[in-house]
Amino acid sequence: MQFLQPHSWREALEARAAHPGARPIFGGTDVMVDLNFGRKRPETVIDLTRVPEIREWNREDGLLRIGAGVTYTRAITELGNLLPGLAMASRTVGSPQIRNRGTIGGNLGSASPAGDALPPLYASHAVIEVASTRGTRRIPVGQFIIGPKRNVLEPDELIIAFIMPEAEGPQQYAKIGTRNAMVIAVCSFGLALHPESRSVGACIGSAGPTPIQPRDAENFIEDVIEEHDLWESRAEIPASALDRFGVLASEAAMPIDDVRGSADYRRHAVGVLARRTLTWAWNEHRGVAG
Amino acid sequence: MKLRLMVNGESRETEVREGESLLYVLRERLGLFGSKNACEQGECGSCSVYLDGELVCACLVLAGQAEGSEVVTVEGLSEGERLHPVQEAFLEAGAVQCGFCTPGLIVAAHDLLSRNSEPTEAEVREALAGNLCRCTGYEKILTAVQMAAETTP
Amino acid sequence: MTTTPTRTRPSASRTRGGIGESVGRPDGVPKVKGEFEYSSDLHVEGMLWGATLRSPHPHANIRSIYTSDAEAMAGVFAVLTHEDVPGRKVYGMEIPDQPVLAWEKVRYQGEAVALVAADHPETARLALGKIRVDYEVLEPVTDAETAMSEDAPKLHLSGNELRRVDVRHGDPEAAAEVVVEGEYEVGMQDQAFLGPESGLAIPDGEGGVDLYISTQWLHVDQDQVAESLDLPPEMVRLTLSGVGGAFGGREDLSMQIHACMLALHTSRPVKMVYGREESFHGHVHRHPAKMRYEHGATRDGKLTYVKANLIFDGGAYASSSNAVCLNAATFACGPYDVPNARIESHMLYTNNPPCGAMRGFGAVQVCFAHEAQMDKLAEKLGMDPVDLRLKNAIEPGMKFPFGQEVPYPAPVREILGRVREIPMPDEQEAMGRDLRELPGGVSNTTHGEGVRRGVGYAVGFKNIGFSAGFDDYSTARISLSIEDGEPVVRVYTAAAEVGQGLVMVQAQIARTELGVENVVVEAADTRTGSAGSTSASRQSYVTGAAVKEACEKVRERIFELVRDEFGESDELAIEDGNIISDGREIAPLMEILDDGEISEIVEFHHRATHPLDENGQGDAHFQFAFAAHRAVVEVDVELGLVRVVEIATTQDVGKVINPKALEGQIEGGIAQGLGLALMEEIRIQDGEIQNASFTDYLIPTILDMPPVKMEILELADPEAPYGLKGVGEPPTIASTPAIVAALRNATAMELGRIPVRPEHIIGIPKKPPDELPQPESSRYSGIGRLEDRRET
Amino acid sequence: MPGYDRAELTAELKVVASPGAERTPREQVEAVRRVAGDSGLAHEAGPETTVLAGGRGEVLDAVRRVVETALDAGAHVVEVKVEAERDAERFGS
Repeated sequence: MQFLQPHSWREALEARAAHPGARPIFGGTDVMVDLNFGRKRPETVIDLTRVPEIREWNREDGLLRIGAGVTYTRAITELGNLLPGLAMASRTVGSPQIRNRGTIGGNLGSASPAGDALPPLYASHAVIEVASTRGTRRIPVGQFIIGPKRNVLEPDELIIAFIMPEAEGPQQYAKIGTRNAMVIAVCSFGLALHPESRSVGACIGSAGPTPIQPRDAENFIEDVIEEHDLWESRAEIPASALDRFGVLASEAAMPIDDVRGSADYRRHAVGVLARRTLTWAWNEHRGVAG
Repeated sequence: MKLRLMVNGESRETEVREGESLLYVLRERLGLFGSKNACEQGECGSCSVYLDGELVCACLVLAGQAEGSEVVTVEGLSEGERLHPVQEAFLEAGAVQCGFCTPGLIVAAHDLLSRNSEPTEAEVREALAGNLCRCTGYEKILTAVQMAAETTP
Repeated sequence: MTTTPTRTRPSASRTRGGIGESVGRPDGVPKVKGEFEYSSDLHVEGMLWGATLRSPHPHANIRSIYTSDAEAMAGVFAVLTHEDVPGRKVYGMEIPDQPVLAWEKVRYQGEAVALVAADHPETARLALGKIRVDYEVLEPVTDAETAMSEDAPKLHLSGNELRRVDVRHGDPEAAAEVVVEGEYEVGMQDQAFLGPESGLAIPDGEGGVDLYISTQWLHVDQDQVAESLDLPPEMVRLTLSGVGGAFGGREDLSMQIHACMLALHTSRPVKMVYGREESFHGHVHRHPAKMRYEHGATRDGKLTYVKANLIFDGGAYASSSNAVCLNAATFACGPYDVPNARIESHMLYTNNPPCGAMRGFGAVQVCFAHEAQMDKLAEKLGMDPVDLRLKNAIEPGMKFPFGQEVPYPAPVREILGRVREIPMPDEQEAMGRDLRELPGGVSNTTHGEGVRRGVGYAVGFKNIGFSAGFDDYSTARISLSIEDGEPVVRVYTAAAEVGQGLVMVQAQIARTELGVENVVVEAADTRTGSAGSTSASRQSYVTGAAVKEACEKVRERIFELVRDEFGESDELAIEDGNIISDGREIAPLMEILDDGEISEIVEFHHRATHPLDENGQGDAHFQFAFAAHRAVVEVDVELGLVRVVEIATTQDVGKVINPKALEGQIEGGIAQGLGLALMEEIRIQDGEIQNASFTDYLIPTILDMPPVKMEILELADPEAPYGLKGVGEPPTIASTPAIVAALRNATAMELGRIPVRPEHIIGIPKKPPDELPQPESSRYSGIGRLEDRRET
Repeated sequence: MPGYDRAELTAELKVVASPGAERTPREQVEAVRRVAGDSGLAHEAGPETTVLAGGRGEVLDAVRRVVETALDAGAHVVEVKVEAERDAERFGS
């Protein structure tokens, strides 16, 4: 196995071009598990921890551009106010040790449907910027991940950053685990209110081959809010609408039975999480506790 | 490949295979057996060390990634016979039984107290949630961390 | 403010560090400094690394094994199969039925087929991939009921029923006014000790071998290893290396014979260390159980009869299944006065992973069932569940259903009454709490919605030590000598310290008996006689008694010397290294001993126990320990997520030897009971383990474990040293049913299976998966699958 | 072979199948295995070896039946090793 350690983004792209399919590694929280267990032993590994560019994040024409090398811990400590949904999701990842090393770029690279950082990116319509020696391109997150552990990255491309709007309204993330810490999501739900664009972003995690945006549920609740002019009045969303939102969300899920949970349970839980996260986010929008 | 790094204040150099983890290097090449190999998956925390000041699982760090880095393991927290207050407290509180989780827990508790000198019980629990223990049921570990918080200046 | 060890009770002698004090661990400093050497840390120049090739199939015939490619690999020093087993090709705790290396047939996924020794673990792993085994895959027998049927394939020559124990007592057809029935199921729990199976075998150059190993019983290992190496026991010397927890999972052999075979074959030291995935395949687990119960009682709540049919899945090999089968039968009714009983306990062979000893040993499974039945009966009678238990609590002088008279002390009534008196945790408003104090924790699944509180009780008991005629004696050698002017006591036993604190107890007993503070507990090895197994909560009792008696013998010899020299006649004692006669110091030990050494060996045998007859009657056990628990839980009834708020417990320990160590045993045992109640299960499909990793085999974290309130009773057992009782297992027995009872109280759901999963709490029916997920397309949890290993 | 409920007597029988007999070596071993299995005490202990574990009387009876079967099946040699458990006499017999 060959180990490459580029010290700049340019060097990294050249390494990736020279060794198509070489496996990038930053936090190692996925790559190393395969290595230690003797499974996928890649020919070449490109260590990105010495590449400064992907560790930064900044504002770029009104949006946040966050390097693929930003760890979960930094997402909590540095982006807590700007991206509350992503910070909540990051807090549910593994343990302090994992969060200090694991990155959101790594989550995108592994493209696991159970990736905790993914639903908040979907709920805020994040765009993934990938680069190669041939150039860079941007792909909406919904089109970036195409199957369990599969994304559209070309063999010579690397993920450099993801771009998403700063939170303009309340955001939530909730995740089911059969233990109160260090669990892989049985299913999860990310939600973001976008009052300025008068839209609601939502995403189901770990209940389908990829994270799933429940379009019908989003559209339904956006219509309800519009009809009752609730963005301005900030009045309560009727309980029946909240329930309906939950039902539509669970209908959008495509769960399987596996060792972590049954399909029926995942469908049921997605509905409950959808209803509750919407309730909490809307209460926050209304300035009401709880 | 050659690996050069600082471990517990000493600069070390050793030959490693590319596929080895930092944990393997510490244990089998540098003779520092304090960090443990209970799961080699980042799920148990028994291999917790400092890497450039950050608490990490050594089993999930590829050896090459530690090139030129500064590593502190549990063996680096005491000076000769003088134990660190966290180590003292673990003994005093009866927080050690088989002791296989102890090194990882001591490094994690050391990290917590360096960032938050008076943690609430809930904060201690969340900070140590990545360190599994199968013998103690954690009660004495919580007592030990509270005691260490009170004695650390 | 560091708390000094408070002396809870005036110790027998003024010597500090005796019985009753929270003495610290002698191995504590190296453990907190990370310098304590565990068996996975062993290292010696020129050692090779051993690795084991394991069968991916739960049931298959082996047509042939091709090792030439592996042997040809650079860095590989040996590739061994069954042909290389020098002596007996099978081993086992009770019955020699498990192949050292499979020859004709594999009976469980993970069974050892071949061994490799290489100069680097990576080389060894790659060499395993180069061994080709021609398997004829067979249909596995995947559960105990199937194994019982006539047409099931015979997994062993004498059939699939390994053992059946019946207990018939009184007239089980006696009529009852009120009857409750129930079906209960216990999933396969794992010991999940953190230290991986590991050890180092060093050939002595004369055909013998020294093995440094993590185990619970050096001598049972030595016997089986010597048998399979075809060597006399004296040429196979075992020394205990640092043990990273055990809980029953290290009583059977794992890599002992394998490492010695590789070492003798290569004439090089060989180290073997299992990874976590291999560990799940490499040791026995707790027996899964399916149980059908029927309780009959009078309208005012007096038990009339208990009928129980217990079916245990023993897995591919016997291990200690026979004893688990018997234990379950004797404890099936619980600590209650049951006038009539018919218990059937069946132990079956299947193609699932072998099961054997785990903390609680058969009592855990039946306690879950009988305590659930008592709650069901209480509900039907409209009685308070604790009152129903108090009304039927067994007492000294009564007879257990297996005919043995209940010895004093048996404080079932006291511990139940007292656990109810322990103050309840105050109720917290659910809404607006810190996430970490809600079900689901920081995963943010509820802000108080759906949260309901539940309270549940349970009481359990078990035997301490081995039973049914097996003489698990213990041997101790005590030597008192003067070393550079100081009296020093050295304690030699082969008893395995696995973290439970036996090294402290042995030192405390020696200080109390010999009045010398400087006590050294030497490393356990097979040069001293057997100390029996570190299991069944027995070591403080049996090895403790051996140490006590050996110290008493040494003391007597000192007093003889004193009488010869000083002619003292009245009562003598030793305190702080001085001979005392009713308060007057006569002489320091140094004078009496000058440079001599006094050494005594004692082999302590507890009271004899007897096998059960065909009606399951007999004095099978020599001590019983009891514990009661109360669990307070909060359940999010919409999502089925649980937070255990508090566990209160009362336990009879006979005599507290080391207060802090006792608390550690109780809190640690409760954590394992909580794990079995809420999250721990090895999930098996068609004989294959689906979750052989800590990613999907979940044990409680610090965020899952509640605060524990405990009240200790010290009713001395007249036959035991200092009146003490075993304490290790009782906390794991009734803590599980207490938690499930609290879940039922909060949700009114049946919950007849553990571990309870969120689906069960919210009532999603358990139905088989509609279609089996295909490996690549939609299976997301790739970790923990053996097949993946073969891709490389 | 110490353990929990240790068998009072363990007998290891190895059939040295003779090639010239009517029945093939395989059949000789199978015949022995079948009759050993019927005793309820048997486990395979090697390609040609069977172990019988249990009480003194029942094991010795089974050994006799197994040896007879082996000879009838054409084998000339059956290696038999009988081992009494060290503490057997303490078994309340």
